[in-house]
Amino acid sequence: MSAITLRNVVKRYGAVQVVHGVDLTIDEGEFVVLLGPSGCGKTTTLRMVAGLEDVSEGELSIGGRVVNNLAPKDRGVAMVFQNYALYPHMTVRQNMEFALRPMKLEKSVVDKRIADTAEILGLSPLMERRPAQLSGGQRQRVAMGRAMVRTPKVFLFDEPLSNLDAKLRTQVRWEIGKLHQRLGTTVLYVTHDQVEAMTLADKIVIMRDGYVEQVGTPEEVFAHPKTTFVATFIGSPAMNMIDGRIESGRMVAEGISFAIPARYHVSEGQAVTLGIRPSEIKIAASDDAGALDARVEVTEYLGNEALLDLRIGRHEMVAEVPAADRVEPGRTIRVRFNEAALHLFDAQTGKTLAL
Amino acid sequence: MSAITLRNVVKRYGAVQVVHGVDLTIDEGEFVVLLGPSGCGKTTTLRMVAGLEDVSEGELSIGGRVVNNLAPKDRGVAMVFQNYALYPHMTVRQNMEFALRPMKLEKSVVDKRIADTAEILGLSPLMERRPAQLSGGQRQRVAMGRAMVRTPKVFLFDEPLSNLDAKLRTQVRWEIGKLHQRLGTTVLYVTHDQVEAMTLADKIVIMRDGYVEQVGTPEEVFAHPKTTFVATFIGSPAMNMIDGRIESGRMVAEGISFAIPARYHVSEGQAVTLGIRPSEIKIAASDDAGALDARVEVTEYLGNEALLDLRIGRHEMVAEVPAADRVEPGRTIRVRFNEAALHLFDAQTGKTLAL
Amino acid sequence: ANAEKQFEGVELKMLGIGDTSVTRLAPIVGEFEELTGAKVQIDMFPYPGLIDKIIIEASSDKPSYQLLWVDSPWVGMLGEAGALEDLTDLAKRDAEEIGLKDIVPIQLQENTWQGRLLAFPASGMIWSTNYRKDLYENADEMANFKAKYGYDLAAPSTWAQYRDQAEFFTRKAGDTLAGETLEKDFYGNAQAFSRVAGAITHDYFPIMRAFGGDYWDPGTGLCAMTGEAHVKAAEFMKSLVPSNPPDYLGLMWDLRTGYMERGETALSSYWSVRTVRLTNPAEAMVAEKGLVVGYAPSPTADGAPQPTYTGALSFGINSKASDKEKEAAWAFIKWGTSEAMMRRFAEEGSGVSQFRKSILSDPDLQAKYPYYGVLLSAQENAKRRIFHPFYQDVEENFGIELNKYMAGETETALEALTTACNAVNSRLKIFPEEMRLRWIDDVPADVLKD
Amino acid sequence: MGYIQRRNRRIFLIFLFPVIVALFATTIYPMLYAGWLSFRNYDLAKPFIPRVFVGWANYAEVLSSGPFLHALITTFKLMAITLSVQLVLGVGIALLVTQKLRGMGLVRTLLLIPMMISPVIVGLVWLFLYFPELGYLNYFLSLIGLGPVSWITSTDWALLAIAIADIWQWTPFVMMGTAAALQSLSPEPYEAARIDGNSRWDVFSRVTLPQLKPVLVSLMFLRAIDAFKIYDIIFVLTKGGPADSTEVISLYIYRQSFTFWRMGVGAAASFVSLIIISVLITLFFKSLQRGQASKG
Amino acid sequence: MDKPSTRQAILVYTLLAIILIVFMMPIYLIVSSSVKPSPIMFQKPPAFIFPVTWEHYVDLFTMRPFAKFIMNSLIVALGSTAFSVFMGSLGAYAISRIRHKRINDVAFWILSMRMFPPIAVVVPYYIIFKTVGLLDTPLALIIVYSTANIPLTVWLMKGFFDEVPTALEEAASVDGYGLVETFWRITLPLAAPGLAVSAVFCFIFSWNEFLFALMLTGSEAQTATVAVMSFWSSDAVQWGRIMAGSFIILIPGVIFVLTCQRWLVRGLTMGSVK
Ligand SMILES: Nc1ncnc2c1ncn2[C@@H]1O[C@H](COP(=O)(O)OP(=O)(O)OP(=O)(O)O)[C@@H](O)[C@H]1O
Ligand SMILES: Nc1ncnc2c1ncn2[C@@H]1O[C@H](COP(=O)(O)OP(=O)(O)OP(=O)(O)O)[C@@H](O)[C@H]1O
Ligand SMILES: [Mg+2]
Ligand SMILES: [Mg+2]
Repeated sequence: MSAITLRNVVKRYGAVQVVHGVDLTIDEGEFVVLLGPSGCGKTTTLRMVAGLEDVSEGELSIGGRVVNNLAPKDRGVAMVFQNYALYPHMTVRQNMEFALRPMKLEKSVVDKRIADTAEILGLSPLMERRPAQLSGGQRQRVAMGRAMVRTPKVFLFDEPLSNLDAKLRTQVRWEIGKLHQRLGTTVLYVTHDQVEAMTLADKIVIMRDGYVEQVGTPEEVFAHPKTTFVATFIGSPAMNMIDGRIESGRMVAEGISFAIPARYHVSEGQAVTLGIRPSEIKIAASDDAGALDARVEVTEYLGNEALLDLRIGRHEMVAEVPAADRVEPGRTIRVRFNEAALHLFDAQTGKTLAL
Repeated sequence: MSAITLRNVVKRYGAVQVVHGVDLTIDEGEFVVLLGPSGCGKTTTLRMVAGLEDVSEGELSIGGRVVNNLAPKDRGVAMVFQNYALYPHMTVRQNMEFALRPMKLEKSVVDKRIADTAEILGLSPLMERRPAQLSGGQRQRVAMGRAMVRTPKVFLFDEPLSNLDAKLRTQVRWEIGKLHQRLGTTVLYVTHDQVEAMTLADKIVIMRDGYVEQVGTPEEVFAHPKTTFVATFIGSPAMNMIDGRIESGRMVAEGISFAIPARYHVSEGQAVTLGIRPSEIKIAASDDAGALDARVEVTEYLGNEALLDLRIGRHEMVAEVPAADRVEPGRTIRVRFNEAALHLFDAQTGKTLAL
Repeated sequence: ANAEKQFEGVELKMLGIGDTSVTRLAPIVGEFEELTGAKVQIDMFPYPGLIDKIIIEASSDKPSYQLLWVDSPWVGMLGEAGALEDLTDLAKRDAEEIGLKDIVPIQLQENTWQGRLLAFPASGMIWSTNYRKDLYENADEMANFKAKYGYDLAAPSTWAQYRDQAEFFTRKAGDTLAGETLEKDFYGNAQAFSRVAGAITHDYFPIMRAFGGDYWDPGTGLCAMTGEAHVKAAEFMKSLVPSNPPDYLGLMWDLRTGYMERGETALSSYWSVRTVRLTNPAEAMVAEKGLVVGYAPSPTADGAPQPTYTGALSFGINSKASDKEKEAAWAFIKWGTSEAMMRRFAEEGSGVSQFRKSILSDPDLQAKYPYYGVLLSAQENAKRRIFHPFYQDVEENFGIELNKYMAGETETALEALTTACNAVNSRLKIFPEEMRLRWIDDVPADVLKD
Repeated sequence: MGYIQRRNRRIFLIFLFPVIVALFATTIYPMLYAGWLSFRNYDLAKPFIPRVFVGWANYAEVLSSGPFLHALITTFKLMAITLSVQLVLGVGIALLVTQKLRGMGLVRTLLLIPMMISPVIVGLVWLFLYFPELGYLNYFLSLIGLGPVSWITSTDWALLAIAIADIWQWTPFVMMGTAAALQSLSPEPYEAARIDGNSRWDVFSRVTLPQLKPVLVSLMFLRAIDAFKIYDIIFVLTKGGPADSTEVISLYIYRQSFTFWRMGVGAAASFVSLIIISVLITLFFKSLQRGQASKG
Repeated sequence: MDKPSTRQAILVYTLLAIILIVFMMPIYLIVSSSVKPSPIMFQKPPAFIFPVTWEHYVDLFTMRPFAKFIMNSLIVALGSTAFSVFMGSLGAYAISRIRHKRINDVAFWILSMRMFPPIAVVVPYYIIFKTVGLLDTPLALIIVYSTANIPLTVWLMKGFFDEVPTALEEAASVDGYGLVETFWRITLPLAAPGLAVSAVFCFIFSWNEFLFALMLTGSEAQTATVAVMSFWSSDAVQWGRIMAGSFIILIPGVIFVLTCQRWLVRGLTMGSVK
């Protein structure tokens, strides 16, 4: 019984409202990632769930029980903080023990739980060290260990990887994923890193300015973004966006025009925004009639791939091509958009035009 | 006249030698990146060039002049520090002014230089703010601005982007690149982030434990790593490595065997290490005879691509495939290594076997 | 023996000072307990701040201290406040035992308020002059002096002579003194001009009295120290400045006596409590150096014998103590100030400043303490010091104003004296004249009447 | 009420309330008593004087009295000297002892000792040094051909002599705080300045000093509070003299209360001085902070 | 701030040597005078080699129950330190954590307790302690000193508590700890350097105080400082004994400096940067 439900949850600081009526259901055992740019209210939402902030309005329940006024310690949640919040004056073992003390378990049980958790996280050789003597990744694991020993019903993570360097981040990300698979606990995970969100989440909640923008599986939010915000926020390099207009059933932007895939509903003359991911812009043969002329402004070599900054007519776009196919800056090439992968949004509302 | 030459440069702290006889030539106007894992001596090398550390042995010259004993201020270099080293109590303008004071320029000249630099870096609206009121990226630009106003012959950067989040990092990286193109100043740039190195460098210097491991263009170090260290260090996810042996002109590792590309020189019975990048492991048709059986252990969806953790015989490998081709964990597929992209190293020395 | 321990179980505490009047007694209170069964505890505090403690103690209803150490000028203040037990009857009752007749009478008068004996002397002081006898007897110096001033060099009997001699003996380093070349400056006299604890007034008042002045206007009971005599006395004192050490403004008692004790001044008048040190090589270099000190009564205006200036460091009983405690306290005072005890102190070594005729006139002791003679004879004709309830106001105001005058911050002596007098009078004026007059009336001590 | 709000209330009740109660309980009686006294003609030594209510008379007397104003001015003079010298000297020494040289830890430790000494003993020790004729200070000065100076016995020098003793005792405090602050400054800006070639003075006055400012302000805040109350050293050294050259507020209050026994006047003077010091200190430091904020 | 060159080093050492001599001279004076025979106490030039005498120390302990007075000083100083640091920490924590517009007023009120001239409250304290029978007991001094020490502790500790990340407390509260336990087990241990600094300052102040100790004690609770000063009598200042006593009084302070220097230094900035 560890489903989490937010019903029209609002958070105000004084007169400022920072979370606007969030509705969200997290099923038992689900791994949900709250994703969004800085300041959008992710942490605030998470902290309300943890009980570290009061809910200004609405209802928050965990396992079917309304917990609005419950103290954090009575909610049965465990939290991993952004900068770990390890107790610097305690060893790894003491950090874990400390988290277990309130449960008043027998010493043997405590020891066993700690040993097991340490084993899982590969912390066994580090038990007598203090946080200051650990590397970033090790600290991260201790923070998780401290949350895990309590075998909580709900795990909350607040940007647990943001302090790690790229390599470590990948590694710890894997560990978190594996852990979730193994324990099956409900997880609410805050990040603004989309790679984390994509690889870990069962369900991604994309927030923006205190509102929920889209909820869906990683595939859904990547392949079917509901808004231009989601479309540009997910995916790196960001999706190219072009403003245009529907003319005679085609989407037309200065110098370019496309057929409209069937899954979009448009009306004639409508102002629309067209989106295309850099990887869906392909280099075409020089005699390809349907292709466009593109001048390469900058080439960035990334090893496997290369990024080309293109100027197509009056539009600036980025294309991602295999490194082998890269061209020198200054040259003009022909490119073709993968029309099946086009996205169309209403230019006013930014909402998708997909049916 | 701003070429930099290091001839057998050694740095010792007391009895500990941390830089072991580095030889390096940086041509005028070149953008050279020092790349390597933490603690390998990048910062130390840079600081010796700046004059912030004494050179223990060897010769360091800038613009043809030996500068071993020259004070930092007389070397005509400007440095951008890892955490910016902005004066926290001064405004952006004051920070720049302060860097110019020793030149004793006329007020009008100072003002013009600052205004020009601010313009280039887009700092003009921020001139009266203090560092604490700036975002990370803005601070970064101020740090660069402070270095730029002095129009130095040589720019030194020490991990200038490591404090930025991913998005900002991309953006500032571009700015640095553009700036170099525009000013044509000699740049020595320290990082441990390979994307930065690949995209910015004319020449990458890969360091390890105080030794230079390889010097070359980004393409060279990526495509032709001279050692297993360079091979695994460059490229993400890292190159897969398999230990094997040369038997009857083929490379054999438990359960797998490959023909040896002509560019390698091997001797029969030699212990070798084989390297293959994840992107060079392709999913093969199920009836492909030359392919290998691989069990998918974990799948990570990244949007455009997906990473597959494979078990091939007794070997664990990672493959990078288009997201559309990804498979569920648990299934067994057939894969084929792109034999043209194999790398072969001597198992003992870790050196490439390429001719 | 049991019968004797009449104060078994009584505990006495004395609010005392770390002074010879007390320190010699403190270690042997066990002997008193032996005798009487009363436990005595003497708390010693620094002189600065002691009176504060006594007043605060006196102002509370339940006493912490049964015995109070009293500097005699406080008697008026403490007496008018009713803080001290009247010892008259007790002293009369035990006159025989304590040898009341043996005590220099002025020392008893010194401790009275409105005729009542409020404290019993433990150390008797007199203001007297000490001089470098060896210089005064040096032939060269005698001749030079005679040549310059026209009379023989001898201990000064008038203040005019005192100034002559002070001036005469003031020499710079390099000058000759008694045939020897001086390594450092030598001063004619050392007087305390410091305002701290009214030190300057202790030097000023004897001069002022000698010049014929008095503290109070006998008609109104107000401060009268603005008269011609007072001004002259102040001006005279200022005229001593050139022959005083350069630090005269800060010279406190001990600093000033130090000059005499080291033999660095020719003349110095001060309280006899420190005179004793001049006879003890351990305390005074002058004795160690073998220089001879002469002792003389304080000078007067005209050379004729004049009432001199006294003081006493005494023990009093807290009026709020219980009767039993008072009895025990009285027994302790008797014990601690008895002839036997005082003689013991005198024989032990430097001793306290004596107040018993039998001791001061003892030839053996006189040999040991050459100043005993002066101490005894001077007190015969002595007059007590100021004893007014507003004594502290007088001392403090005059201390500051005279100090300012000596420092040159106030132009004239009259101005300084007037300011000080006004400050005192501003507080006195609110009282009825009859009361003020009573305060200045030195009623003869009851105990001295037969 | 939400949990966090409840928690805030509990922090107040459990943590702050007991402190307020304890402080209140231990100070309320003395404060009220002093307040009551300040409106009364109360002579502790002379119970026969009627202890009547006199309204604001004591305050009026204090505020119009020359000696009080004189004491106030003297106090501020002393504060100005001691605080400024302690600041300059403290920062200067801190700069020296934070150099990366051997033995600096020991030097720092030694230099802290004066701070640990009882102020009355500091007074005594300096008395020992200042003594007219006897004191060693003049002797040492004479060795280098100076003096003698009538340290505590001339109206020209006495206040300075007090100041020197106070400076001796409290410079280490400023030094300690500044040294700590210096060590916590990040080294990079200094390296940047080295590369840029800024002069030492430039770096000190424009980089170091501004960054030290918050710490210095805070140190001076504590010093100012205590300097305004300075008593022990003067009590021992000069008792306010010679003349009235070192008579500070505390001594004025002391004299009124314990020499003239005018407790009412003393109490009134205490409240006047409390108000003056708290107003001045808040104004001064608020303005400093505002200066900082407006720039920020 | 780089390593100074040799020339700079020489300059620094020279300056420091001068400063050390100036600052240490009075200390040397205390030490040397405490073992100097009285007659040569003021001898000039000062004797650096002289027959060392212990008589002042002997006098100190025989003419006064000095050992007992030291004990009193210790009891009073430790008592007040413990109480002040305890109370002050509580208050500082609340002031650091409570977000309320009046909290600064409370803080200022607490600090103003330290600004009141002590002389003005001597008599009221005397009266109240006399009434409740606390006069001449260590408890009286403990209470009085605490009124000055608590504000100082609040001032110092607030800075330390501000530095303890609230995330740690939140972590504990999510782990199941209440307010007090979190404070006791997490916040307080982490502010330990602050406790050390506050304790040192409280101890030193209480140990050294003179005015209240003089007024509020008699033979029972008299402290060492007053006892030393009592060698300043009406007719003489007993320098040897005073210096011997001063030296003894100096010892705890010096021990504190030696042991806590690092914490002191760290503590002071952390506390005061805010
Ligand atoms: N105590 C507060 N008072 C007022 N506004 C606050 C407070 N705490 C947060 N906010 C505001 O609420 C908004 C949401 O903050 P929150 O910390 O939830 O953002 P976030 O999504 O976690 O951002 P980040 O990725 O930067 O951590 C922000 O605009 C922030 O400024
Ligand atoms: N002052 C010093 N004394 C002794 N060893 C030092 C000192 N400074 C650096 N080192 C050592 O020298 C080696 C190289 O340090 P350096 O700072 O150059 O590494 P780096 O390559 O810049 O690493 P990073 O990526 O972590 O910044 C490290 O092992 C470090 O521990
Ligand atoms: Mg957040
Ligand atoms: Mg580095």
